[in-house]
Amino acid sequence: MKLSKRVGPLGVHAVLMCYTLIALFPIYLVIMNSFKSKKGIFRDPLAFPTGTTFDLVGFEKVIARSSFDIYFTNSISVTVISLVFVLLLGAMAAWALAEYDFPGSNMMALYLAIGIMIPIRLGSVSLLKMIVGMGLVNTLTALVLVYTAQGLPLAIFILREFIAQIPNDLKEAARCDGVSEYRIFWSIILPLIRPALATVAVFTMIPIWNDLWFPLILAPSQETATVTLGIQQFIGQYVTDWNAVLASLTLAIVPILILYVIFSRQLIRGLTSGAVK
Amino acid sequence: MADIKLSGIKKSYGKAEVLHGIDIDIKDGEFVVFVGPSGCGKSTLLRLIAGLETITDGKLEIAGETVNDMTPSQRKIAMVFQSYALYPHMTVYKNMAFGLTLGKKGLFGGGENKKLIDEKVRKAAKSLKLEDYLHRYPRELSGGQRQRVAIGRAIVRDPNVFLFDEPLSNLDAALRVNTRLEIAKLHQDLEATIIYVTHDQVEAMTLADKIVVVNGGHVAQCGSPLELYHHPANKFVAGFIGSPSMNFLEGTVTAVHAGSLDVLLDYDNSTASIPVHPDEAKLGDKVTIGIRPEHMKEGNDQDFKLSAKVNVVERLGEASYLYLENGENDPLCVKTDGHSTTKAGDKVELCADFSAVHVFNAEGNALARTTSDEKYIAPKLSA
Amino acid sequence: MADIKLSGIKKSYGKAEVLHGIDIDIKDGEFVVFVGPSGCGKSTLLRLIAGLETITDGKLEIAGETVNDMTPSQRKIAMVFQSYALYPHMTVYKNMAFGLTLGKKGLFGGGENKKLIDEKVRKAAKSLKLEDYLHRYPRELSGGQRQRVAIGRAIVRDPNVFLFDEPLSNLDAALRVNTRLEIAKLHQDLEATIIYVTHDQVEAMTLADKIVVVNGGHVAQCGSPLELYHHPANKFVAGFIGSPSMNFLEGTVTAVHAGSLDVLLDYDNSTASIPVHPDEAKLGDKVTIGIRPEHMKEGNDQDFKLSAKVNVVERLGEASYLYLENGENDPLCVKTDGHSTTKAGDKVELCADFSAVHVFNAEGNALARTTSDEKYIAPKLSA
Amino acid sequence: MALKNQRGSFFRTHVLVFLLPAALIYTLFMIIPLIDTVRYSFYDETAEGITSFVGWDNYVLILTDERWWTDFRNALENNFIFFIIHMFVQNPIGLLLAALLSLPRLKMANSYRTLIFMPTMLSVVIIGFIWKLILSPLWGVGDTLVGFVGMTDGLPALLGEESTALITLSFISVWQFVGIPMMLIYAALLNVPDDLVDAAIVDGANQWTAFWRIKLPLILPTIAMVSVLTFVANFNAFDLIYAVKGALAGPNFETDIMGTMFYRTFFGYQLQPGSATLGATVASLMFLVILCGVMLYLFVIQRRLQRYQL
Amino acid sequence: DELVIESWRTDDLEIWESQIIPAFNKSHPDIKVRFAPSPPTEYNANMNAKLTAGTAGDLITCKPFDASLDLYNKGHLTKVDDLPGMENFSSVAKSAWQTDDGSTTFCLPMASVIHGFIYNKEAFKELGLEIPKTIPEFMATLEKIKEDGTYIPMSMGTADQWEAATMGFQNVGPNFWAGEKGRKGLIDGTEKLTDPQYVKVYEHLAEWGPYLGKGYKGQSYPDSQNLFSLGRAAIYPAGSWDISTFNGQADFEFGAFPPPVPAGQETCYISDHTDIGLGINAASKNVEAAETFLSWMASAEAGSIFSNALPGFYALSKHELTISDPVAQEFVSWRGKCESSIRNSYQILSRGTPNLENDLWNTSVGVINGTMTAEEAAKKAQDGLASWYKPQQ
Ligand SMILES: Nc1ncnc2c1ncn2[C@@H]1O[C@H](COP(=O)(O)OP(=O)(O)OP(=O)(O)O)[C@@H](O)[C@H]1O
Ligand SMILES: Nc1ncnc2c1ncn2[C@@H]1O[C@H](COP(=O)(O)OP(=O)(O)OP(=O)(O)O)[C@@H](O)[C@H]1O
Ligand SMILES: [Mg+2]
Ligand SMILES: [Mg+2]
Repeated sequence: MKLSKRVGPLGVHAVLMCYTLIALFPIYLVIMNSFKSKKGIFRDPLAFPTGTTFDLVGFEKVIARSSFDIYFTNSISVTVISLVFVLLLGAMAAWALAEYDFPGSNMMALYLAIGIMIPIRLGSVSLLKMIVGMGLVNTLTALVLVYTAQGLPLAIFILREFIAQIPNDLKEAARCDGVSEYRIFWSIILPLIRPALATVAVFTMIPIWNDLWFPLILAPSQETATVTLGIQQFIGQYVTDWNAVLASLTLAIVPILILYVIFSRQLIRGLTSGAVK
Repeated sequence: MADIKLSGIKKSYGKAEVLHGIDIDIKDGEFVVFVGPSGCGKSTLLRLIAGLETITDGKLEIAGETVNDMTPSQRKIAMVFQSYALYPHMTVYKNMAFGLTLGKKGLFGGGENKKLIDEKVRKAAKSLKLEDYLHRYPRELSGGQRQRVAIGRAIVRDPNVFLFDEPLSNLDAALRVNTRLEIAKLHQDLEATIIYVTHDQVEAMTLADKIVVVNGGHVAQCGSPLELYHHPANKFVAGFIGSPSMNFLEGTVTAVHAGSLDVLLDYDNSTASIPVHPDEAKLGDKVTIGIRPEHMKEGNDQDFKLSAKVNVVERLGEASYLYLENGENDPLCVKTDGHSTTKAGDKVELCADFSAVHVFNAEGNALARTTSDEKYIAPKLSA
Repeated sequence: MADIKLSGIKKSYGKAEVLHGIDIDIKDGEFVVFVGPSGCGKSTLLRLIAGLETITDGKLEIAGETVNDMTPSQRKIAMVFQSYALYPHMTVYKNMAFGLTLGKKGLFGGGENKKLIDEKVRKAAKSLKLEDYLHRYPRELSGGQRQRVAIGRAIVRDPNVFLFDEPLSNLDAALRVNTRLEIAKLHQDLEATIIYVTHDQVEAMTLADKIVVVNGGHVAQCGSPLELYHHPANKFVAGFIGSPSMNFLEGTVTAVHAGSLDVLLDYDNSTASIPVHPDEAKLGDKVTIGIRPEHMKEGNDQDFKLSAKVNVVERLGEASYLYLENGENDPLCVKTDGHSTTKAGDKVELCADFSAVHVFNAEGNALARTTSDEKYIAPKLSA
Repeated sequence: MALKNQRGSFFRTHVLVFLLPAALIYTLFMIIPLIDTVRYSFYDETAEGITSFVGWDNYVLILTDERWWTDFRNALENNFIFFIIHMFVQNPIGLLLAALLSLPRLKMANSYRTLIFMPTMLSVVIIGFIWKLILSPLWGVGDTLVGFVGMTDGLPALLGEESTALITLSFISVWQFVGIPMMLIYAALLNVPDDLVDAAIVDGANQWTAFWRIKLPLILPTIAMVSVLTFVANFNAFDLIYAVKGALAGPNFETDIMGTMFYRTFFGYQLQPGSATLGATVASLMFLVILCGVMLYLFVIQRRLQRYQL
Repeated sequence: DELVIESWRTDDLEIWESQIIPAFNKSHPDIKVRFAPSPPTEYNANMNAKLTAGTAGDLITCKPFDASLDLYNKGHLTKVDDLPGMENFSSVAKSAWQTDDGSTTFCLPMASVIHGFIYNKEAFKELGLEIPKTIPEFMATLEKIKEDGTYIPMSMGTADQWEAATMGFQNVGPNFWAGEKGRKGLIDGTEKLTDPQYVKVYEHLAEWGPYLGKGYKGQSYPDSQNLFSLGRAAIYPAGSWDISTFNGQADFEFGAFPPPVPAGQETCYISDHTDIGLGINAASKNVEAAETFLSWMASAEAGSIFSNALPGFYALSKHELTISDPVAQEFVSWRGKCESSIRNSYQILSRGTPNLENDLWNTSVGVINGTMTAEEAAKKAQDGLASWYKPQQ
């Protein structure tokens, strides 16, 4: 026990540092090697790019050969619009379920929670038929609709917990003041659950940004391709050209990590102000 | 204009009845305080009046109109919550203006015009000395300031009735005294009807025109503060009002005289002859005798006498409390002045004036006294 | 055996120094209370003594041994937390036994033997009347019972020093009085050293052998309760001890006599000649005069006189508070007896004995009085 | 909580307004396709695309036909192994990391947390590719790394051997997703009041005992919830194995799990044509398995675990 | 409107864009064409989904046999019998995209691929090796390379499974089962996979294991390609389509030799597999333009451009092909020396579950990795086939 007290903080940092290395090493390896020449990649994969091995040929190829600008625009539009819908509609439904005790409210909550357990992918074929029927194939709208449906259950589940924790007094004070339910939601509830919204945003964003499946079957056209789809096709094309492969992986990794770092502060605040139950 | 009349108000949550028929009359401009132990239904009653809960049974009238089915805003009431319920993401100004920005015209816009709102908010802020804080957020305010913002939010709406639910319980002692005075002044200035829930003795005694003591969903007694202090209708009220609590001594009626009862006290087997209406009790009845700590004093120059051993002495400077040996029961408490030299372990002689001795029958109801005790009927505060 | 000596204790969180060098001597068996406004560092000080925080600078000795680097359990202290910190997943029994099962022998077993533990727990439970609750979980207990479990957990460990951090602040008024008495009794029975943090006046006055008033990380004064009440060393302590607070009146020294000062009061432009050591002030000095509400009375039969208009009267039954007009400043408060007929708006004459009048210089330090005021030096409670 | 004023239609309208958009999109784009899938499992499809109702035939086929059943059982078993590894590697590591991160006054806790969560953010396609590269015998990164720790014969073909492929893939998945249990448990640990730990320390515990005997029992409900989420996620898993091993989940179906089997059956693979109806049957069976797990949690485990008022 | 071509040939994107489409546009400037490949692993699923949904491109690249037949049966592909240019194809070439009775053709045969071995000429020179003609010679060559240790004898991995079956089993197999004779024999049930000629293929494959690179079990197809193109391996069991990859990446000279025959066997057989067809999406809105394009693809001009732009893919039309790439020329020259056949699992035999193709993948990997004996492998494949294929029961 005495020993552990002395070694304590150092040991803790050693363990955490060690795991952080394990978590980051593969990512680091890919990003670092994407800046090397082919010889550099194969001769000494662990070395940092040097004057002789530094080479941007991978990026040049990727950027010349594929429309990364379009992919990014598409991915960002789809992700952001879906996020807005998931957060807004999810919060609205969560508020209704948390606040109003209408007949069947528990059944409704259960119904909305089923979606957490089943991947929407199982319904792909009928989904596709439906999207075709609506004439939405090869549009980003189709993706947004599907992603919204896919993100809602978890969003509602988490947000409901948070909304239930907002002191009753706040809502009642507003009701005493004659404020409408809509405005209570918009002006009081939404601002107060911001940390929770950030949490949900992160959890929703990951699968949307990274999804390969639905872009592939619902909107595979060149104009509507997302980054992940673009990367996947690109990797398929240049599977033996490691410069290009590593460069495209890097291009796919870096933006999402930047987005994540922006959200991460909010994320833990959200998680800790009332655990996700 | 804003008299409030509760007739047979009942409230159930599911099968549990929480309020069992409450009748109270509140006159326009009156300051009414609801007191009672935790869980007795004070908040529920207040929320029924506010319209935040539906009334299960009975009739609630405000200004002569039955309001059972009206929304809170239609009732023209304003409520100040124990937690203040300030919107944490809005500045003080917005907190106060929030309820006003909304008229009947639209969802998000409309309502009263901006200038008018601004005027109202600034006026209220001025009267509450909040002008310098209008652009702060609640988290940047002290407890007392938050309290004032909550009141300000109520004032700007110019309601007929103010409802307060334990508004001071989150404040520290010093601030509490100040804010209490401010609320008293507010009542004077606004001339509005105020209903105020608290479990603090001092607040209730000092603020109220009328105190309603609630116990287990019933009204235990209703009257002016001094009426309750001097003439508690039952043992519950007697024990609840006054701090430290009234001392209770069990006893048995050993003789019934014209104008008084002889009671044999279990405490020291002494007999006291107490001037109460004798026809309300008969020989052999168990009764309880009550005397407030501040009405007993060391010595034996008054009618009611007791001798006891002192267990603990607490010295507060201005006064000292003596706690007397009382077997298994809660110790008896006597308040003496700060210079008393009595020590723990001392035997003391105590006495009290008969006019300060209360007698309760086995059901806990007070027996009417025969002595004149006019000296206790102090003039009612006009403020 | 368990004297505690703090010498020059400092504590910084990062760059912010919270305690600026605290020196306190605590004798074995003494009951010491730390009081002070919120945020002054009381809890921090307690946690330093407990060993829950590291001491930035200075020396802490317990029973003659420097313990700066010892773990809490090595210091043989026990602590009762404001939140009680009962382990919610353990029964009362387990809560109390937890500390005993943690011996040096192993992770999960070891420690003292089971029978011994059982004996200790049951003994403590008996003395705290918790025997019937041993198999309940904390959530199934009332506030007062939880409080007792927390104390029980401390007792079974048989520590040299008990530390209490605002143990009563979560209890309601009635329970508070009872538990306060129990803690006093506990101290009597255990004869252990107790350090107790509170911000409640009454608790501090009634429980302490010695009160340490902390203000902004410094010790403002340290002494017996009555010493602090009657001889506050400075304006801070004077205002902090006693409720309602001492009234302060600003004034200027207009004459220096042998054995007294003439002070011109801003309040009513009257001059009073107050018996304090004159060499501590000179002509023209700004001074503050302090008188406690309970030391003023209606009439003019004492040395120090004042006349004023009554703004508010609060009647508590046993006593009434008169609040006097005081311009922009906080109103002056006078405590009179419950039968006073004074009404708001009345003009009243007030007076006080010189021995109850305090004078503070511009730095807030009290000037020594020349009158004998032995009558205030009441015998110290032996308990 | 409670509908405070039951004033008839007024209140119902806004409940509808709040609830309807979400419920509609969800029903339309999630529930109806899923129900359609279940419906499909009762039909048969001929080469010409004509469907006919066949009752339970598809289920009978999958559960009794020797080849189908072998495949299905194999996938189910592999899936359980996949889950068990997550349960007993991912969650304990997550717990350990969370416990360390929640130590009082730990410096840089936020940075660690952010960094360790990073792999979770990346697409499985990318993760799969990265690990394929690292474990590729061609590149030799793996060999060099194990060389550092003294294994001079280099790394065996972890993804190629029947005995190690599934376990390797499970560990890759663990590596990627360890951030999620870590975050959830971390949040729960932060909700344990500091006072409790302080009290234990005063009682003579050290950080280690305080963790085992105070914090851990208090966060058991969260751990149970993390476990059931792991279960659901693992039985839905597909992407990683597909990205690394393709839909045939080689070698010799050693990495086949429910998700890849569903994919193969539904969409076909290489020369094998897909069958929407049999695929739907596999999907419905997957759903059933997941449902059983969730029910077990809801009705057995969750009931036993008390969520203590902290 | 743009004409969209669906394909799994992601590798070919550049060549389509820079050579084939511009050539087409010279004669048809008004028809815009876009080549839109998707990854080969997802191609079937993707096409199924897109065709069902009606989002597929106008021209669909057809896999041979059942996959495309299935699409035709479901009405996703149109008949192309009457298309001008179809007369340029032999019935053998068309057989991969016809209904079972041969009455209807639904894809234009575009290209075949030939299996064989590519070798590093410099390495062979360095080690003084001759091109092996028979299997014993082949094994001896491998042994020599291994002994020398400079090069990995042969670059192939089993991680992707199909590589073992396609580059291994189907590459050397025809020499054992006598090409078309064996293939037909399996279909009509006169031969079984447990017959010695098939077991021998497995036995031969099992001998490969020791000569593959370290960690070959984890080696994927791109790894194999890289290993060879980086000059680290001496022999590469190939499909002719690999030529263009190596042309772009290898900085040494390489050549090709046909699959070695068993000792003493005179006739050689090669797998000249009809691999790529092109059909018209029945739901296309540009049928006319699509037909124009298909007809053009059937022309001699297109065939020559195609075969030269993508060395290793050989147009199937009857026109005379002049191929400039020496290695590609080497491959196609075997057509004259050996008997051609196609992969034996592709026609009809992969129609049921378990399908033979997948079983061959599995079993080939099994014997190479040493987890199955040749007999077990043969039995497993036979049992699988017999479980649903009547003529084999
Ligand atoms: N929403 C509810 N559902 C069920 N019972 C309730 C509800 N709200 C209050 N109660 C019950 O009604 C009774 C009265 O509660 P109320 O809040 O009015 O007490 P109170 O007098 O305000 O107590 P306190 O002084 O503690 O605030 C309590 O027994 C409480 O448990
Ligand atoms: N962990 C910490 N980090 C930084 N500052 C701290 C920390 N703990 C306490 N402080 C600061 O130290 C000062 C003293 O805090 P402490 O808790 O001792 O006050 P207190 O006297 O107990 O107040 P209260 O009566 O409100 O409990 C405060 O200003 C507080 O903000
Ligand atoms: Mg209440
Ligand atoms: Mg504190």
